Amino acid sequence: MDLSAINPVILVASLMVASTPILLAAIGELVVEKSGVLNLGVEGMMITGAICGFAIAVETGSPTLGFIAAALGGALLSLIFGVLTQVLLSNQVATGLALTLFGLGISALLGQGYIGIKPPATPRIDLGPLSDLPVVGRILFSHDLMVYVSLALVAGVWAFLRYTRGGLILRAVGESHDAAHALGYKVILIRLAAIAFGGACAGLGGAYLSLVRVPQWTEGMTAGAGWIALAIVVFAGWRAWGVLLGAYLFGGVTVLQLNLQAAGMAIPVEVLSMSPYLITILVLVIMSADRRRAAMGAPASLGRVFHASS
Amino acid sequence: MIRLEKRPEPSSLWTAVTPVLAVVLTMIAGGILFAALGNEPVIAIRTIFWDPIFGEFAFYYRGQLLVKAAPLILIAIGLSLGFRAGIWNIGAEGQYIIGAICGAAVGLAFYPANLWIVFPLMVIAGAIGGFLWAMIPAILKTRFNTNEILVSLLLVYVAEAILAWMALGPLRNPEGAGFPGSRNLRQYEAAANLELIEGTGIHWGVIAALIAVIFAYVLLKRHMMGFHIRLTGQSPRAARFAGVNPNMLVIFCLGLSGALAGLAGLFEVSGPAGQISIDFNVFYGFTAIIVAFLGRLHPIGILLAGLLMALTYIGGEAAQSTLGLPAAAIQAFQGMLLFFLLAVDLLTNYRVRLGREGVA
Amino acid sequence: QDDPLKVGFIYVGPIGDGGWTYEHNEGRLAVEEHFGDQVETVYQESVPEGADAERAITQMALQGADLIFTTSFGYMDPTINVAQKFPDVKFEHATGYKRADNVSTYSARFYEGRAVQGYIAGQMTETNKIGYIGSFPIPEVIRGINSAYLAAKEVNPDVEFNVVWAYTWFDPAKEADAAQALIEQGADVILQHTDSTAPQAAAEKAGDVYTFGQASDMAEYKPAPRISSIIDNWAPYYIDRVQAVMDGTWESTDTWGGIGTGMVGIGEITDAVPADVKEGALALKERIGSGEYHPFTGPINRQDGSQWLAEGETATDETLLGMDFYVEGLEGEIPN
Amino acid sequence: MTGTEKLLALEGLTKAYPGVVANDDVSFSIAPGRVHALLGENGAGKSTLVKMIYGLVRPDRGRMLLRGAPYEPHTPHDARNAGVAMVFQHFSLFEALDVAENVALGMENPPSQRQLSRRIREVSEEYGLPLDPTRRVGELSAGERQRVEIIRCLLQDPKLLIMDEPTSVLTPQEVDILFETLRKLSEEGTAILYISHKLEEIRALCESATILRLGKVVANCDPREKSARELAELMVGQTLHTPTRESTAEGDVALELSGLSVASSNPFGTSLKDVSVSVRAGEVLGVGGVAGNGQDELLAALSGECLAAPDAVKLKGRSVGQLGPNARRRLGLLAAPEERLGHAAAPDMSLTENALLTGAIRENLVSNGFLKWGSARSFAEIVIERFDVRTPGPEHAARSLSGGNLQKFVIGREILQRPEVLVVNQPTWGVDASAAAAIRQALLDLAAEGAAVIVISQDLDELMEISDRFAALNEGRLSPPRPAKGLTVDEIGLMMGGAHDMEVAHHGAA
Ligand SMILES: Nc1ncnc2c1ncn2[C@@H]1O[C@H](COP(=O)(O)OP(=O)(O)OP(=O)(O)O)[C@@H](O)[C@H]1O
Ligand SMILES: Nc1ncnc2c1ncn2[C@@H]1O[C@H](COP(=O)(O)OP(=O)(O)OP(=O)(O)O)[C@@H](O)[C@H]1O
Ligand SMILES: [Mg+2]
Ligand SMILES: [Mg+2]
Repeated sequence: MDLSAINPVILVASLMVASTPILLAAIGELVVEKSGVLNLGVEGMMITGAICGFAIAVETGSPTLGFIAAALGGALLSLIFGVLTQVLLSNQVATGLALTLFGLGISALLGQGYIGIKPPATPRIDLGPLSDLPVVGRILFSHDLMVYVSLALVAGVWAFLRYTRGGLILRAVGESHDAAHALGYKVILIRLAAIAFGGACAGLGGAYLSLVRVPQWTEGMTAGAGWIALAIVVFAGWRAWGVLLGAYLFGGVTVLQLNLQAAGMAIPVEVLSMSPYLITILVLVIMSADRRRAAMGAPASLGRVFHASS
Repeated sequence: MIRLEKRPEPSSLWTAVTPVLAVVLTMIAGGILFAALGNEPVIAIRTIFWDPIFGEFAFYYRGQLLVKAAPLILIAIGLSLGFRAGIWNIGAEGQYIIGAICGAAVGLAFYPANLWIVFPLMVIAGAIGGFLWAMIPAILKTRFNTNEILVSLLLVYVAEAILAWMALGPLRNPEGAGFPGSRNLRQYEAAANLELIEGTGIHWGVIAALIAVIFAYVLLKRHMMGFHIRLTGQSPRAARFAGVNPNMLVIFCLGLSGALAGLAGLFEVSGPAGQISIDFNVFYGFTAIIVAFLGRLHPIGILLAGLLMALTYIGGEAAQSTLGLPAAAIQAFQGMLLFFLLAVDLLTNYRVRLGREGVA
Repeated sequence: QDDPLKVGFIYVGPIGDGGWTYEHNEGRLAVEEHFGDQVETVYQESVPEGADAERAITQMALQGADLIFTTSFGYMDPTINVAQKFPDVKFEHATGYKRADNVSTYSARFYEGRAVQGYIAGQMTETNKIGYIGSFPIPEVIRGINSAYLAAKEVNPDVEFNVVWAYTWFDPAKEADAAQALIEQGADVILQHTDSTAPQAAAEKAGDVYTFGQASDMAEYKPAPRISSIIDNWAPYYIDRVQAVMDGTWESTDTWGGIGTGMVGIGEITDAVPADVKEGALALKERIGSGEYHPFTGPINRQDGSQWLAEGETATDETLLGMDFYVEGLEGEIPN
Repeated sequence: MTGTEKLLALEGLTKAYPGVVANDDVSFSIAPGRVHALLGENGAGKSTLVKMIYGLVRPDRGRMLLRGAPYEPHTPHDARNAGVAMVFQHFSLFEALDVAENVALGMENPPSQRQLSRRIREVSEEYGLPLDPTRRVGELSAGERQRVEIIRCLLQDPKLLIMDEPTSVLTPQEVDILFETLRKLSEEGTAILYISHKLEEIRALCESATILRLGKVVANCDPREKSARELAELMVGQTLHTPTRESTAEGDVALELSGLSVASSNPFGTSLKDVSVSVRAGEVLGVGGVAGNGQDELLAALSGECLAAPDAVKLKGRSVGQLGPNARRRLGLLAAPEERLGHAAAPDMSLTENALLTGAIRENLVSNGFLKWGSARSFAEIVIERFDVRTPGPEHAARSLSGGNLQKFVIGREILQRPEVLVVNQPTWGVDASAAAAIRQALLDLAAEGAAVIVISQDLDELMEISDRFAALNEGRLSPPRPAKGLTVDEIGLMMGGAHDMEVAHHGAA
């Protein structure tokens, strides 16, 4: 066993990459849940984004177009959920699960011609001398654009929710759709917009997997990342920076366990491979044990059906 | 503009008609999908929905329908009770795995003794395994208010890791040439859950599923517990006022659904699947969620939905091997079925009116 | 005979997995190509091992398949069960050990290919650290690790293997992470026994890290980081067996083909590999293929130091099939 | 009134919902600076009408004129831009957001957060309704929440202010302050459309009134010239029956609370603090207080939904603080909560099932855990018959009943179980006058038969009418009870906590 072989700087840099797909999906889901909607279809939207992004990047040769297509694909799929739950008033839990099933199927169909292809490379952005700085250079200045996009999204969502009128209205809708409706806000439209944003973010997360992190297309390649993203939103107590922390923690444990294995740590592999999930559960327990705080963060209308009767 | 008006009471006519409507709509949309994939839609739909029941090989498929539907129904019945009470066990897959492991472990512990008691003990162990695994989210929810959706779900991944470990380690067949996977329980008479009547597909799991349907029906219709479950789902405050202890209900619903999922796992591992292997689980636990909703959380509905779902699997397989329809198309098709079901559900609770919008 | 021969294939993954199932499907396509109208092939993908497998096989038999290939280890018992019910149908089960009058088994000696990989890897590494991504600790995978290690050690006594168990055959994200972790631990050559190209991509990103294709050629990463590959080539066997059924000469057999029979192929060794190493590797391949050399030739000790093979002794197929130990020099424990 | 003097004129407004015509050809007008009352029984169509003015509901027919020009608000934004503001009775505050955020949400072009906070402070001081803009609304008392709504309107300089039942959550002193504010506004030229069921208030405040019955205008009058009884009879369209009570002999102590302290289960609720009181058999104890001062918690602590220290609640000398609802029911302690739909009754369940909800134990509707549907159904039928519940039958869902009928069902369900102690919260909330009278009479009859009755209510008139003794809840504490006879409104107001922390600016001026 050689623990000294684990370089913390490299570990942090690689956990950032490993966490980016879940981070993207989770920050989108945060906005969705803040508007009072629980969309359990993240996995389906991610995988759809993964194939849309992959296919378009391959066809056009441009990863940027790929990412845009992924966001559109995810958003489009999420709108099926949006129309069902917001307009047709269906149960959100069931609809979200159906969305996952459908997304997995449809992505596999779309992806049939894209197996075994290598996508165009997504360049690391060159920050020149910054990347050469010790420690911070490797951690902060040597990633591809999407890592920065994901961080910017976290900051953007945080600022949006906290400082803008739009954010205030979104939170209000999630808090009490009846009151928001009585004040004249278009609850359904606002929620549809939030759902589409969530879908777009999940799509980006999926495309990050298929275009950068893996990069290749294969059926079911998200392998549960969407579910983890959902857990992370709760884990974060519905706070933007909490989402960042949660995603990096989960990614960190995942990367660390492989590093520990590679370093020959004498912990049984079974235990290591379940550790990210166990640790997530543990932190969830700690977070929710404080009932008052848990109640404060959760949008009061989360998952409830809204029907304007007046 | 289309306007929705809440009905004073759910329409019983539409409750009955909507599932049929959903199936018809899915056939139409599915037909379009299959046509887009270059298949003859009518033939594809017939291969999926008709042939397994009435076609040339129906004698074999009918039994298989039961084999495939039994675990789905058994799990969905348990889940539906919780879903009715607003308790979301999404991790039946994990409970199914652990039930199978526990049941198989008990059976293998007796190998090769051919005692009649072995199988009953396995059944008990399977139920207990699933029950205990479900107790983790239950207790975390009641003690720490932890979200059961997420905990039960995350525990699926943990259960899968345990499954791999069991298949590779403690339960590995010592005569299996080092390959992962336990002994085949079907070849161990005392532990085998074989067809009870040759050619019908009926095994103990099918019987258990039927018992579960009847049990749930009686529970919901006739028993105070069922009343409390329904009450809690509809108005938690009213339930508390009626004297329901919400924590007890969480324990009951999660525990029961866990036990039933565990049983399903045990019947599967000792019967159709035969052994604990790395990927023994085939997402029955997740599919059962769909079955539960497809059956509108009603025991009879679940019975029918389980059979319908099994039909789409078996018919889908047939369509694959005879028409070359990709497996993914079947998955998308099942997703559509659920979408349509959820969409038309609106008609039971709301009246749809065309006309000027009255709401700003 | 007017009717075409109906040949069925049962696949464990989607035909688009780019690895194991993909290559079996290539074999099926080769059969179609070779026999044209004389055969009709059907397949079913993503068939879970267990109850569903038995149904899928039965279904094919019912629908008149004359010969059915079941292409995953987990189909062993289902295949035997169905074969009992359909004595007139011929079955071919991949990687198993149970046979019957109408059931043959076949598998490939991938360890032969891994020896060639180990030979190249041992000379390509500069850090003397070779990373190995294992799927599950089963004999097939352990055999591969041992074989690669012995070959690498032979040419580079200082070489070390770091094994990471991914506990999956196929999870690109996880494989990418595993490769990344190994690279961070200083590995500059990565061998894998999982099916995705994620490790190649990780190596490409890291630069200066070499990898090998697994199951399929993974040619899109040529010439580096992918410097060679093991390719499963089932086509000759499948064509052979179909022919046997047509001729009425089919018999239950046990085939374990390797480089010699063409079942295991070595993909192009690219220019990233120095010419002398390439030459040596090709020579090793020749010697193994001709049967002149066995990758497990004594003296070899087990990890605990006890003797396994004496000087000049070669491993029996039986021990190889059930291999559950590391050879001397490998570090770490096999999880179980 | 000449045409130019009208601020808002309604002409033939009609709005139908399935099965009811909520507003039928309603016409009237309001002049600037006027305080105009809108009266009517529950369901008369008052809220529907003001929602149309506020742009939340669009009329089927008819039109509105604002300052002589056609006025067709499509959304509340249009209404606010036109100078119309509204204080809602329900659903317009966000508990998890702070005061300033809540105010901003109700404004069209709110200034920056900092400026807004300053304006909130200024305006609230100016009108004697102090508010801290940084506090979370969930932590505010009901009266303070009301202030948030009012300040939100005032900040927009409304030309027309609509208030839908604003006073049900205020103490008498707070009502006085509110009225001062409203008078000041009307002096400044703001027209006020005021909805209330409290007729004395209307008489004190309003200069004109429109009375609705079943959606139609039945009268326009000057409320100062009518007695409260006359107004009520106009609303109901029939003569009213006043409950009578026979004096009963005082019995033994039936229920005793001593040092009852219970934390609220709602993060924004009020905890009970050291509540002590005893009620004798045959006695009616009225518990007044402004909404949100612990009424729900008191009911929950008595019904058994919240557990307390064993000795804090004693039923006929027996400690029941640790017993759940059903154990208490078995011993004779019954309760009827305020919220009909979702608490006292399950909206989507049938009346038979709702009868089972609390009746299972005392009416013997279960054996060995199995339900006796037949008995449950006949129990429901008895409740329906005896309490004149208008429904086609017990198989219909609770939510298909009108509010008053469901309330009769809920109260009847408890009374018919022959409780020894009955606790009711807001027994006549939102129930029309004749039904309310019937419910009060039934409660008095129950007491006359020897049960102890606790009536929690915010309707002081109701409490004065039926209680023997009166106590008030204020921030979770219960005042010592006093005989109801002879209590003055001022005394009651002080028991309820006076004007809380409101400035008595207007009183100084007045
Ligand atoms: N959205 C709606 N859908 C159907 N019917 C409605 C709706 N809103 C109101 N109604 C019906 O319209 C009628 C008038 O209701 P409204 O709320 O205007 O009465 P109200 O006079 O305000 O009564 P209250 O004093 O109880 O507030 C009632 O019969 C009510 O049931
Ligand atoms: N949920 C309910 N709500 C109201 N009444 C009910 C309910 N369930 C049963 N009842 C009443 O009890 C009587 C007997 O009910 P029971 O459940 O035996 O009917 P059933 O014939 O079994 O119904 P089903 O066949 O639909 O289950 C019915 O006539 C009905 O009026
Ligand atoms: Mg009202
Ligand atoms: Mg109203």
